[in-house]
Amino acid sequence: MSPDDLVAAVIAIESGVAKKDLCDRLAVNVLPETLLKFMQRLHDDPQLAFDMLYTHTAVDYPVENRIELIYQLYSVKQRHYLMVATSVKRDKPEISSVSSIWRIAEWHEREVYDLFGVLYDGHPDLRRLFLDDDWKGFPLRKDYKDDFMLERPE
Amino acid sequence: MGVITEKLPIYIEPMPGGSMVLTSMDFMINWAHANSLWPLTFGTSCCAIEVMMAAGASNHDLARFGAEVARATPRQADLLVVAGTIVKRMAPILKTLYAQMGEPRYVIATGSCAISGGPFVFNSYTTIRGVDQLIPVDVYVPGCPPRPEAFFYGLLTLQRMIKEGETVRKPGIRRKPVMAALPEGITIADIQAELAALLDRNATVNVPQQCKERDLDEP
Amino acid sequence: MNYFLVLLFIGLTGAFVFGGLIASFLIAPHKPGKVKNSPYECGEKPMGSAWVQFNVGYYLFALLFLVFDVEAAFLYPWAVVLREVGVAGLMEAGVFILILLSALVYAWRKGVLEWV
Amino acid sequence: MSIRVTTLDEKIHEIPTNESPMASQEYFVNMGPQHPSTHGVLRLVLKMDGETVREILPVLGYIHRGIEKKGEHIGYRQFVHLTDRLDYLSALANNWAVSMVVEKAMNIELNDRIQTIRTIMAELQRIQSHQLWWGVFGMDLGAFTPFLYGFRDREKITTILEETIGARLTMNYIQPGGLMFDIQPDFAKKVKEFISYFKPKLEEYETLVSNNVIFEQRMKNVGILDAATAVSIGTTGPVLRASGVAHDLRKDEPYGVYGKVQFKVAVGSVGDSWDRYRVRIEEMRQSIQIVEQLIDNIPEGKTLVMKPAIKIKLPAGNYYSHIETARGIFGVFVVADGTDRPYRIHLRTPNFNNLWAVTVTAPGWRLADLVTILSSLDIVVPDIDR
Repeated sequence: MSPDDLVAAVIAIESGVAKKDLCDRLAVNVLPETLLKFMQRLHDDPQLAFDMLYTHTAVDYPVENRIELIYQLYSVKQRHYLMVATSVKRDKPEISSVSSIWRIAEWHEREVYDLFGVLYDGHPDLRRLFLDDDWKGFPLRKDYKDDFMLERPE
Repeated sequence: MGVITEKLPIYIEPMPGGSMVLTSMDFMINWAHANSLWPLTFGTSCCAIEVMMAAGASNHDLARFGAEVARATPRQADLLVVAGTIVKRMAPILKTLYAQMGEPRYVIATGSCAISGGPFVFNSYTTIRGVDQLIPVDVYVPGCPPRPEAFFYGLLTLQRMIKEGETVRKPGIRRKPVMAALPEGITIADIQAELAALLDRNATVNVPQQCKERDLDEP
Repeated sequence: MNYFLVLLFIGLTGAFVFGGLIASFLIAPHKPGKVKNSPYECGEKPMGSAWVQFNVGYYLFALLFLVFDVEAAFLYPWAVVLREVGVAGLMEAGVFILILLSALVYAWRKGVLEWV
Repeated sequence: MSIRVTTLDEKIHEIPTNESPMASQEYFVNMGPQHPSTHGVLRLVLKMDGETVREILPVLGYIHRGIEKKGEHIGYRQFVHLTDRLDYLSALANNWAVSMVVEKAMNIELNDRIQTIRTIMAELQRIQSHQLWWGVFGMDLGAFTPFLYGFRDREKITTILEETIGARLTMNYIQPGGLMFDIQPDFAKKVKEFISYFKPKLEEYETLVSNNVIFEQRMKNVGILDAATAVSIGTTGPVLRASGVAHDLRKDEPYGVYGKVQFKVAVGSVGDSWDRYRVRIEEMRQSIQIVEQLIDNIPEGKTLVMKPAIKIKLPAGNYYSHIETARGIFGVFVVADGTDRPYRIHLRTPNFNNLWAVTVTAPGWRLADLVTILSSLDIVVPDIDR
């Protein structure tokens, strides 16, 4: 499947899907509410067959008050790659978990919760992955302050 | 490989059936401790490969110094080699392991992560900056990772440290042989004086003046 | 038959064993601590208690091993004096081994050796 | 909407410890951070019934240094040296991945010499990494000799690499825009000497471990990871290929000079520890073949096509590129905002996904088999925690 009709097929799935610009690979933006259904289609559709989730991470934009969630998908059968991005608000970061589709999502999502504070609905075992359970704050947020961390003297 | 010749403080007593070696108990115990340090397998990151495994393997043989028996439990180990970064979550575990080791226990902090936090000093919310905040450290081996030979030099320094100072009545009190590493005739005062002189003389680099001093013609 | 040598032998072994223990008790430093005495579990605080019901197979295996270890211990002195006791001694040892072999077959049939 | 945040202790109490058929109680035990066979500080909370593992709960974070947070405060060239400390057994491949992201973002054209040297170095490091894995794998299964054999041959490659790169472990050699140094004049001769030395030694590895019936029985049908689960868990590298999925970036997305080189992708069938073992041994042979094809005709040219400016500024945008390391796909995802420091840098590390294959394959096996499975997955823990 050539890239542009892959994007066309992907955009045709859901209403709020749009091509994401400024990316060196194929990427689409999705509305947070329709994410789970959209991902389920991507996984089940034999034409797309995105059966591997390379990685799931997040990017914090405090200025625009949103946390962007990045899903990087790959299809081992069709050998094509797609990046799906969606955004949640910073103060109420909740989104549905895709761990029912790909098992590895369960642990990537735990890492994103641990470092960004994004809550996943329907996640079987949501808890901190790297830090202690009683750790205050989410370190990878841009406004994370910590008296233990040394800033480099400029 | 040159045999390590040390002045052995022993006195040979000729006896009818042969001769008997008399020596002080401290020396015998320290000699036994020093030449059979059993390290605990405790490698957290990159230094573990270089300092624990490569040094213990066939090419740089740790067995030459009697320390190749790497024990897994702290009960049977008397040398804790901290090889790698210690983060906040690992700190209580390192303290528990150190506490659970038998009494004549020694610690070598290898790698700049164990000495001062290494490349993760700035902007890291978990890295402990230096293991000596957690446990008493005997020998520091700098490097990132230090070469196996550097680790051997640290081990030999620890062995000299054990043989020189420790006595059975006051376990755990050892003299650091840093002074012993100075060549004869050089004292700390000389070094400080030289450093002070160096600092103000070389505050600026004046190439033309140094070329004239060494009467090199101008480039 | 003077038994002095046997007494000397017992004395030497006793001295050797208890000498080592006493010397280490006198010389080695003793600093028991709360953390040092807690069971070692890879550095973590120990979880749960060790007093737990576990498989009965371990106990039976240990018993079988004990039986055959003792059997080997008995065969050593027999092997030393084999020449003097001649064929009669051989027959007795054969019966001794046969009895223990039947014990093994019985245990095998009962399924002790099957590991769950 | 059921969002419930739990803690580790709650999770442990939730797992039911039921009576097992032999009326023996199940109990929890720590295969904790300091353990000879976890290759680093990985803690596994095991629910055991006698000797059989019923459930595994990996606990991470014992070497989490926050490299991604640090990445937001240093430049791209400085970030290259941090990737050595992640998977320190394929440091060159990690450096290559970061350099590739920067080069693609600034679309820098590299000449053939740089690409060839990078490919040779990456393949030498793959052999070196598999040698260490083979040695430690033997030691985990109880045989100390493979450890000594593996390291004896590994030191030979370390010396060759050290002559050119100057470092034994943390290479920091492949930088954005080319290489730090040019290769030594007798580099090709030394590599050829090593290859002729190592080929019979590889046969020696086979006779020592592969044809040894004890090892075979300890590995055959132990920890089977079928293809569907392997893909769903996102495992990559030898672990995925052993399950029968031939996904190798060197063939699917050729980079460097992999397009111009003939080599086969080693693929297993069942996906047990034996297949993972065979795939890695076969990969060593393929890597030797690749190096042989490249070592004789390294093209001439400069080894640095970009002025080594400290300030590399990437145009704003999201960039992602990945590379096939000895353990799987190492991906670097950069969100750049035009300054000389990345706005956000995320590392897709192979060991993170390969580790979770243990939670799927090991329950039901005995503790000794768990060690075999864990060692056959070839985990490097700082790569997981970052």
